[in-house]
Amino acid sequence: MTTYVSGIQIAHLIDGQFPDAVADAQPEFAVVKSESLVEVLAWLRDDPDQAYEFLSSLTGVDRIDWFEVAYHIESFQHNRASTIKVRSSDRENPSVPSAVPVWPGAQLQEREAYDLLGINFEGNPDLRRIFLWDGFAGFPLRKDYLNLPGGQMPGLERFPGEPGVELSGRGTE
Amino acid sequence: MTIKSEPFVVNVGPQHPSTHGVFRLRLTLDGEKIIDADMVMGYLHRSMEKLAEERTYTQNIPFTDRTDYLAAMTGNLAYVMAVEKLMKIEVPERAQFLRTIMAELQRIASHSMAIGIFANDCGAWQTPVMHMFRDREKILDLFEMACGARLTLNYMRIGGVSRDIPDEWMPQAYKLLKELPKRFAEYEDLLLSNEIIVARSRGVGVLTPEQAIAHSVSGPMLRGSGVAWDVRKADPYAAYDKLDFEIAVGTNGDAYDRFVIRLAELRQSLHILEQALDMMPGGPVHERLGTATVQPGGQSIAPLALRPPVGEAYGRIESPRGELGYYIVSDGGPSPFRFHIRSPSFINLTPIKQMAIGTTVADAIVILGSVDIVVGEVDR
Amino acid sequence: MEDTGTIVAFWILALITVGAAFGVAAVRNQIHSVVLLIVTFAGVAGLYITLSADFIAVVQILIYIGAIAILIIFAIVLTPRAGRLNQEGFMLLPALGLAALVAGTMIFVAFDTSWAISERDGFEETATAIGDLLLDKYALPFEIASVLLLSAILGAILLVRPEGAEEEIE
Amino acid sequence: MVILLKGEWYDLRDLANPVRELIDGIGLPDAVDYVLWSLIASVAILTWLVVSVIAFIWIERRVVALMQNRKGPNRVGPAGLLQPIADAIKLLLKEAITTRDADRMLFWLAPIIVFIPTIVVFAVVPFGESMVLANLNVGVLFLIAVAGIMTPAVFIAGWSSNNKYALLAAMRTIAMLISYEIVQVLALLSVVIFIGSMNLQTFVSWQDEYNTWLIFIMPLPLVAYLIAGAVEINRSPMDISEAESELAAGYHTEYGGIKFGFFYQAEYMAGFAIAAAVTTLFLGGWTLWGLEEWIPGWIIFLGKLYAVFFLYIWSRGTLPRLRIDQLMSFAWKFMLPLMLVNVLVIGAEVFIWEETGASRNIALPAIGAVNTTLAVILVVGWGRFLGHGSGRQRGYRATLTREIGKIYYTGAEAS
Repeated sequence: MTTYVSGIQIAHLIDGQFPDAVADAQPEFAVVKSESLVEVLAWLRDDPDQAYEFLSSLTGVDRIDWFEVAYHIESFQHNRASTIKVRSSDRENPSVPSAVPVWPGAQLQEREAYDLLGINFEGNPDLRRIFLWDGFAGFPLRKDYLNLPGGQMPGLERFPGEPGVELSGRGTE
Repeated sequence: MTIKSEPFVVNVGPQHPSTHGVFRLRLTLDGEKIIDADMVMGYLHRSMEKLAEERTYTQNIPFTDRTDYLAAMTGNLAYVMAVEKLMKIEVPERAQFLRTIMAELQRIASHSMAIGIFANDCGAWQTPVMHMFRDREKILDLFEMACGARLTLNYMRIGGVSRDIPDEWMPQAYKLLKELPKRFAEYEDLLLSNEIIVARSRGVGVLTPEQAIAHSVSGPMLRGSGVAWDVRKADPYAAYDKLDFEIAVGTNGDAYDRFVIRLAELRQSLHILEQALDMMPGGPVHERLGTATVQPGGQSIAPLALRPPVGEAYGRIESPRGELGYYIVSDGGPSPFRFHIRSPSFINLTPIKQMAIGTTVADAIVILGSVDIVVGEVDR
Repeated sequence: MEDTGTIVAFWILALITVGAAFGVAAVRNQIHSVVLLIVTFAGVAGLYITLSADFIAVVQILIYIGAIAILIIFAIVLTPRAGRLNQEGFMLLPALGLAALVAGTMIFVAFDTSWAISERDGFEETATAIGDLLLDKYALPFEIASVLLLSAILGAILLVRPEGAEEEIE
Repeated sequence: MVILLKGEWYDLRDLANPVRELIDGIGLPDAVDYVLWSLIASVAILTWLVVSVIAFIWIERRVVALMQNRKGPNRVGPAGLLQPIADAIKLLLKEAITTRDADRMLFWLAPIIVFIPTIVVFAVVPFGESMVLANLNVGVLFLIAVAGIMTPAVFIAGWSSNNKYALLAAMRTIAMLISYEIVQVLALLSVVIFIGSMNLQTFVSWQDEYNTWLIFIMPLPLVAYLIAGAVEINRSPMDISEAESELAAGYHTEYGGIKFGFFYQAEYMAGFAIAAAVTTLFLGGWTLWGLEEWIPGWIIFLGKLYAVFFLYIWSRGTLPRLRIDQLMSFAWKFMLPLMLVNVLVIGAEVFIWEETGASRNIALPAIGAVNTTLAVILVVGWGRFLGHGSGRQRGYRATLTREIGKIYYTGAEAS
């Protein structure tokens, strides 16, 4: 069974090695400051006690107030998995360091996050759009990509016809 | 004095018999030798991740069929597992076994295709593919009996599966299990030691384990490089912890290793299926969820609007192509706040450039065939 | 050459050959030139047939169309950045003058020479006769030609070998 | 009965006889007679070719379908028999598209040039005792020479399309055809040395007279010729010039409609030409150990021809494709030395036979045995010498394990 190392645990471990690097810790993930991200990831990969050598998934999330990039990392030796995050609060031009120097496997996934969310990965050698064409306007996975009439944000706030909640958003009568 | 020919750019795809869909490989050639390779994708991009943010958790299940359309069951499974992890739902045991059985049947179907198409990429004129289709058809028949669909199955539900299998299903499945070993022996005879396939794929597209891990590849590609890693074994989900099976690994990390691993996994899947069918418990196949309402006239008992608690979950399983992960962020609403698919086909393409440079066009096709991509899953 | 059929065939073939040969020089597109060259070779093969030299005719097709023309095609296609069209060169006028001179000389020689016509009939099996001559009377030139070709092959291999290949061999 | 039939107009054992009777009966001047005779023969050969191609398109599709567990064409006409005709009509009616950047003249010329050699070859093929259009003294050489015209034609097709796949395929084809042409020439050279003639009828009568087929005396040149033939007609495992999975449709990627039909037909006709050559040179042509007295020779000939052609269909349904460098090294490193040795051996055998003057009953079996043994020794030995049998050609199974996270990579056999 894979041991899922909680964010608080891993935050403590990182804190021991890099004081001042952890920004936040939740049960599900630990948030690392973007300036120390690369060295934290490299340490997590190289340290024999951690040995998170496999980057399972890299993806961005638009949290409206900030952008975050989640790194789901795994260790084959210890059969562990954990989640590291990094945040960027710049709404217009979010930017985080690239993980490609640590894991070349992040290359395509960072391109995807850049393409769909507009997160700029500093240090990525080949940051281009991947699914959409060059010159595509905007970044579609951002929550403000479609500004609907009446100031409504896209997305279901509620399911139409679900009892107990008043109709709002895009639900129809 | 040396004589060099002009660099020559060839687009393999997007309309090409060997890109398995609308995928484009831009090769820069010096004669027949590849000096640069670039991937162009997105021709099948259907913005599933965005669409899913506007649909309920249950409504998103059909999307998971349409990512990896050759292995819809595993797509379903990975997604419902991520949501169950988020909502902390316990799934009834019979449903767990049904999921395992369906996932393994799907693995056989998908690997059959992968092996056949790989032989096609090595230049066989459709014969292996057609033979493999025979088995796949029978598995699809089983799927049809279980859920009424053959390709986009939409069988799994959050909390279980959509419906129990009919009574005739088990005898039919046992019959298939009796047939398959003979077929697999036939394929091994035909393909395993086929000298041309060996000559074409051995030593082609070599990926050392260090490179493989660094490039985040997974599934048969990772195991082909000799890394014994299988999510079914490492992090058993569904009923895999009760079943006995082995992981197939390669020793050379080349295209041939990926191919023999798929062949070996056919037999392992069969072994799992035999045990799972024998051990299948009775009972319900679906957990009744809190807000569940029975749909008028519909068979499904899955609730239409689930509201998982605020949080996030990353569910991963071993799909036929590798580690298939669904990352779901919930804000407490009826639809996911963020819905991300960690698709193995997409990430397995990362080292293509590295593998292709220095080889020939024919090798590049073999390498691409050994990666076994499904463009629906690459572009999503 | 008394046979009307042979005479008609000769003139048709001669026209095709000379016309195509003129085309080779006149046409701008290099690949078109090669195609016309192939036509010339075929015409020459036809002329050999009118002389009942069937072996030579077939060999002409085999060697010239099947091999020489292909070599020229290879040379054109594999030349880096060579324009596919022939360029207008400053040598046009001198070349024309030289060509006219050569043609004039040849026409003069052709008309001036009193051609000896053999009374003997053609060989039934030319291949045997040629084989006997090549391996008997003309054995030395034949061997010298082989050595020349061998050295040409070796030279070609040496030319196209990439620079780093020397270490690999040693 | 044999005497009864001999040379009568209803003697179908040799279709040339009734035609000759007919023309002689009219009593025309020599020149007209000659032209008429050639015309009838050409039309007959063309008709046979077209009918055979149409039949074999159906047969190939059905047979390969059987090999592949499917039904094949079975809708148009009884058992799908009319499918090739329907296809032909479709190809004829399709718009003849010329791509914008194509070299228009050459683009149209290529399918025509490709068609010529495949038909002309049949001029020298003896279908029966006197059923040969042109009984050339240099028939064997003619077979090779005319097939050589295919090479520039294929190049013209690939180049004029202005398509990168087509150009790449054309270059591959040329390199391949030239390499295997040498093998082909050497294979036929050894046969010619042995028989002492290049006339195809002489081959048939020699094999008839000595009551043996050359396949039993020289198996190695036959195999070499078959392989080189597969290259010439783009059959797997040598179909790299079409290489469906790599280069779409190879040199005729841009061709559609009847122009594609020309290539398609030419491929079959070239296949028949190879099969006809094999039949005549190695399988006794229209003779069948005396049975040709009873069965028409042309039926025997066609039966053998179709059987040889079936080999190519079979290989297409069975074998994957080799890579171009593997095929080239196979030609230059494996086949060429073997063929050179073979020519030497055959020459020595002919010389010894002439010197000793041994009777044919001793000489032929002896030569056959020596050649067969030598063929086996050469193929196996030379293969070993080139590194075959080192185990790299053999497949292996995946390693099975239950341990997680261990690395089994050795990398020993990669590189």
